[in-house]
Amino acid sequence: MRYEAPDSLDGVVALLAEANGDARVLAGGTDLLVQMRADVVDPELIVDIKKIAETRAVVEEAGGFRIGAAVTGAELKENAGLKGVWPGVVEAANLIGSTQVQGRATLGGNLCNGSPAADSVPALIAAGAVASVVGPAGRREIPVEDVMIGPRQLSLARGEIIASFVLPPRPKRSGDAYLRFIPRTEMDIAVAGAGVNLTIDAGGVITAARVSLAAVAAKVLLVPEAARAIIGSRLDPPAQERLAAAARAACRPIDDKRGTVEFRIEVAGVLARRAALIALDRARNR
Amino acid sequence: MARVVLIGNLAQLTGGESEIEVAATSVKQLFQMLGQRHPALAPHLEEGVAVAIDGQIYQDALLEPIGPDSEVFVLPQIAGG
Amino acid sequence: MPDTVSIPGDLVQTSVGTRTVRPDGVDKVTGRARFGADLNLPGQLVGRVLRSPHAHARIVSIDTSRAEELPGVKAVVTREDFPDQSSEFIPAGEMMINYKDMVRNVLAREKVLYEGHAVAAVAATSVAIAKRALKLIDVTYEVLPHVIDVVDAMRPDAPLLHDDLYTAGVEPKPAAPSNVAKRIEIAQGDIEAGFAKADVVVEREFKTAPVHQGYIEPHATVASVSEDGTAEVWCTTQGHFIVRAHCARLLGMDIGKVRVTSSEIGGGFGGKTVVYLEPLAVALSKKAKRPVKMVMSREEVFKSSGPTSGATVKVKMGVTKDGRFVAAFAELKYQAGAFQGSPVQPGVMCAFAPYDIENVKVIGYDVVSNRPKVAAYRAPGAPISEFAVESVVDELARNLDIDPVELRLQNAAREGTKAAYGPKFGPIGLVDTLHAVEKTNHYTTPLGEWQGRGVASGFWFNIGGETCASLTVNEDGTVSLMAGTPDIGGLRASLAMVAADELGVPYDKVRPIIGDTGSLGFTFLTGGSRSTFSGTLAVVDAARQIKADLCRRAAKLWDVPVDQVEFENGHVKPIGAAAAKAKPMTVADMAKVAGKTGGPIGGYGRINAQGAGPSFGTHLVDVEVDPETGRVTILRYTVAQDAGKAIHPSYVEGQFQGGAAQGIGWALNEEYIYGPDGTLQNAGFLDYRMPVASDLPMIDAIIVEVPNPRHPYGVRGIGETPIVPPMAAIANAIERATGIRFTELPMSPPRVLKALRERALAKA
Amino acid sequence: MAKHHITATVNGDEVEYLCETQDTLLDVLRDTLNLTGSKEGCSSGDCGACSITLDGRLVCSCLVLGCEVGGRRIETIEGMATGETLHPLQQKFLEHAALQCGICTPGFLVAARALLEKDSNPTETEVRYWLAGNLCRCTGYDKIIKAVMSAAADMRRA
Repeated sequence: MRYEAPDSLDGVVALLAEANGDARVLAGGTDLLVQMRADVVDPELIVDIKKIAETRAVVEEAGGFRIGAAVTGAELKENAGLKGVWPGVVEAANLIGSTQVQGRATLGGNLCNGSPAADSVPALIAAGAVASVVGPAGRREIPVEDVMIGPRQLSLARGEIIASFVLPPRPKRSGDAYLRFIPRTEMDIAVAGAGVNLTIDAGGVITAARVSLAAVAAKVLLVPEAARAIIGSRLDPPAQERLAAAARAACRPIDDKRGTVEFRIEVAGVLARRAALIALDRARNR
Repeated sequence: MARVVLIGNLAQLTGGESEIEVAATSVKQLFQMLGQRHPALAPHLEEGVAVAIDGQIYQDALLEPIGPDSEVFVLPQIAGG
Repeated sequence: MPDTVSIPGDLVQTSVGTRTVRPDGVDKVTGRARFGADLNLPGQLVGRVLRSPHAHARIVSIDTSRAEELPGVKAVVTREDFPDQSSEFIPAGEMMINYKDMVRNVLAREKVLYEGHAVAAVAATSVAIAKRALKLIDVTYEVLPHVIDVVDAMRPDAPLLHDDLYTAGVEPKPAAPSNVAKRIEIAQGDIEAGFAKADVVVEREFKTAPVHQGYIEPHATVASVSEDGTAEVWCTTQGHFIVRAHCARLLGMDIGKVRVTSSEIGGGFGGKTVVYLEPLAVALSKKAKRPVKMVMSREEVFKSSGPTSGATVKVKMGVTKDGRFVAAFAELKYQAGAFQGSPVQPGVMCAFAPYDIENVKVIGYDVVSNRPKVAAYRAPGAPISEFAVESVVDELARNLDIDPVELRLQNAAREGTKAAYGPKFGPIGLVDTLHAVEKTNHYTTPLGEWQGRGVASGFWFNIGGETCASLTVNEDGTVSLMAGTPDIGGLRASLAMVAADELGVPYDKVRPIIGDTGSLGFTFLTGGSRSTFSGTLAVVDAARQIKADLCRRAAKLWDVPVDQVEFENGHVKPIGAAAAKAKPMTVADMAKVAGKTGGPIGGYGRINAQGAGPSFGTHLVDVEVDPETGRVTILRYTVAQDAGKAIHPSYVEGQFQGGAAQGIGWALNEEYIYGPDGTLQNAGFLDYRMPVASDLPMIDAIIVEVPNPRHPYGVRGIGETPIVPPMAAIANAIERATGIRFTELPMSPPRVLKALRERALAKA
Repeated sequence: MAKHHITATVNGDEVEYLCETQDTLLDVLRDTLNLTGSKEGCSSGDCGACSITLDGRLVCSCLVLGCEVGGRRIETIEGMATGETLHPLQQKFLEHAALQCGICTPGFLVAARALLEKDSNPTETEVRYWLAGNLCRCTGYDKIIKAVMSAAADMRRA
């Protein structure tokens, strides 16, 4: 098993292109190392992307933020500027695993692990984040909701990696939030999750919104119907009920060791409503 | 004579007799007398049972004395985690 | 020697009852302490186990030749390397176990009986080679239908695990084999007449999930067998003498040729009372003539080491209008796992133990199914049956509109009460624990919406058993203490404190260690809440030998009759006519002249400890239920339990708190989840959800002390009882918060939310 | 492929070692450097018994490759005491009886130290959430949390 840690994206792309057997990109390693230990994967090549400037940086750019794919949750939390503007994204990244795991786990890894229950992904989707992808054919931008196709399946071509995520400029009076349900208070994988990002006008009416759901379908969902249910409202109780109903209607979950179909659908609606209320509160205070 | 009560499945091996008067002065004697009276019981007594003499539970205590008016219960062995 | 010596009048307990720093503490906070996986020997090989992917299959053939040919592979063992054992039951940990079953659990013979069942083991020069070798072992299986659930396993048409298993305890002997290994029954009074007297009868059926002990340290061992056939085994275990007995038996070795050393043990809770890896490591080392180290992965721990039973339990209790229990019936069906031996017997005996009830009948079934063989888990069997009973007691209190503590007080077992399992209780502390929780401000603090308060009591017998401990007074008067029971949670501190007080030396002058099997006589394992009770009895015995010896030596030194010498508070002291002839000497003084007075000074306690005192506890819990998600949050928790005498109060509190936390996990989230193919779906800490720090509040611990008259300090065992009440206390609290009685564990969010929604629908 | 030759700083000492790509930092610490104070409870980042700090950041050493840490600074439980003086957290764990079996103790101590270096005055809730990745099956966490809070109070006064 080979280990390489190039210091440029070109270097990564070249290594991945040349690889014969299974090649894996190593960011935080919190999924990859577990899979290696359990003999689920046995790669021929591991390419560590943590020595590359772009993957490790958080920069303000064009009124928004560019977040390196290998920036850890703990580092995001320490970035006061980012946390002030996108608290939902930062909180979501810090729901992944323990304090220890947050010291390693990254946004890029969380997305590329290809789990519908990834906590940072719905927050990024609600935020309207775009993945900046680099590969043999150069760089391209993909909305985060289009990166994952299904469990462990990505729309990335062979040899492509995510270098960074771009969070768009933020209008005034905007707020985001992500909530997930787990049986314990920490350490579990989401049984259901909901991300909400919204903007209100001076009168408190929601003018724009994005709603996403985790762990209720084969991939993390962007749910435009749920957003429409609250746009134009002040998130009064009927709007909250419409939001919950639209979120539930979008769910296509499975029964497994973590939850039942019935439970996931019900709770997804509850979480969407609760997350929207937090996002609204944040929008009012910004 | 000590009053001896067999608890649980042991009584099945005595043809339903669960209370017996026995003139035993020790656990060892008690087991011998019980085994003679009910041969089906004998292997179980050897295998390991506990006895409660006047409320106090003893395990593997063949030499423990039994008083003339003692109340003795023969119980399954007890251990724990 | 000082000129004057002052001797206090009475024996003063300067250590016992205080909160000393444990002797092994510094090693454990610096990383120096050596646990099971921390030992490496020169030339050591890596041992790995090949495990069954199937829940139930016949082994048609095992071909190890390709693995044996792989360079770096030094030994492979299969069923061929273990002689078959005759059917013989022996007491081990919780119930009788049978070597015929044990040899089959260590390595499968005719069939694999659960996913994770060991089939072969290899020893190789590296992990990578060992893993490759496992893949080269060709096992041909004939997959058989499997059965997981206990009720399914009892059906006449269920897949049969053992074709020679006939239900014991039924007359006449059944004509056909079945998965029901045993039926047991205890009864007293007239159950029918009892229920006829009842004004209120509640009958409920409960279901509990199997839960794992969840020790953080996986099973680990290093074995080294030399050319002359002597074996050294290092392992993490609750009882190294038991490991020695099992290894010697399974491999046909002399007990005296097997020396087992227990490492520091990273949790056991009953789960390390049996052997899994040790016989394999010995067998591999015997073949390879090199040390072999084996460590389980967490997945192997969950799939292949014992959880405790899941069960189905029916309870029916009758009470008079004025709150007197008049009849109680229970039927318990416990999963044993792949081999017989569930803890249903203690489950049967404990079910109604906290109460004074004239008419009782309890029936129990021990049922095998395609799961790992259960191992003891803290008060084995009792938490399951007492959960059901304490839930019904709460419902009776509800129906009668009596405070649940008052109803328990009205019916509580007291000194002289005839226990539901037969004998009369001596002095016991159930009533005291009930009064203790009643007096807390926890009991009277108002609750909010969706909040509820629950109470439940619990009982465990506690045991004694064979125990050795030695004390050696060193040349400088310091004391070396050796005990034979592994120290899981502060035992060395307790033993050293008792030794210090007995000999009248300072606590920090006593250095306790756990001796290996070559250093002491047979000592039963750490389990059954016995190690402090039995160990301190052995230490007292050893200390009293020393004191008598010191008096004899002093008498000779002083030229006085021995009856004119007394040991008091760390001194030998001339009394009566001798008082004027000599000055008292301390233990250290005597140590200085040991060589001149007959040689080294020591005592060796070798006892079969009798007189264990039962421990009762009562738990009080406040919960809050989220009506939209079904999440149950533990807001506040109080444990009151009778310790008899707390030698080290901090570690007694720690047992109460730890047991409560395990019970909270059992109540809310922990369970074994099987797929339709009979494979375990959640074999890891991620999805086997044990409580984490943020799940719990502080757990208030109230130590009640009703001394055990059969122990010189009044000690009772305390380790097991704390896991008995939590499940019912929480179920009772949830009922008070929601009005819904939950009868199935775990009371996980999907289950709670479903019940809340069904009720809402029913109302609408 | 040849083994990786790594130089790193462990508890203040420069160490050199050889490792395979798949060897975790925990494997290296325990098996190569004989620092067995970090424990392996799960190998999946779910128990925290292998907690260490990497350039001051709290991580599970089972989720780091040994070949990744060249030139980096690693602190383990073995480096926590200074000479004969225990760290205040170690002292408080002893005084509060915050350990029973002790297998989780090194991980808790390393994790708690990382917290107190970041925040000298955490609330009980903050301590509980910070330590949620450290499993303890013996204590119910009560005395561990009390020991950490008490150490924090002492360290603030010092």
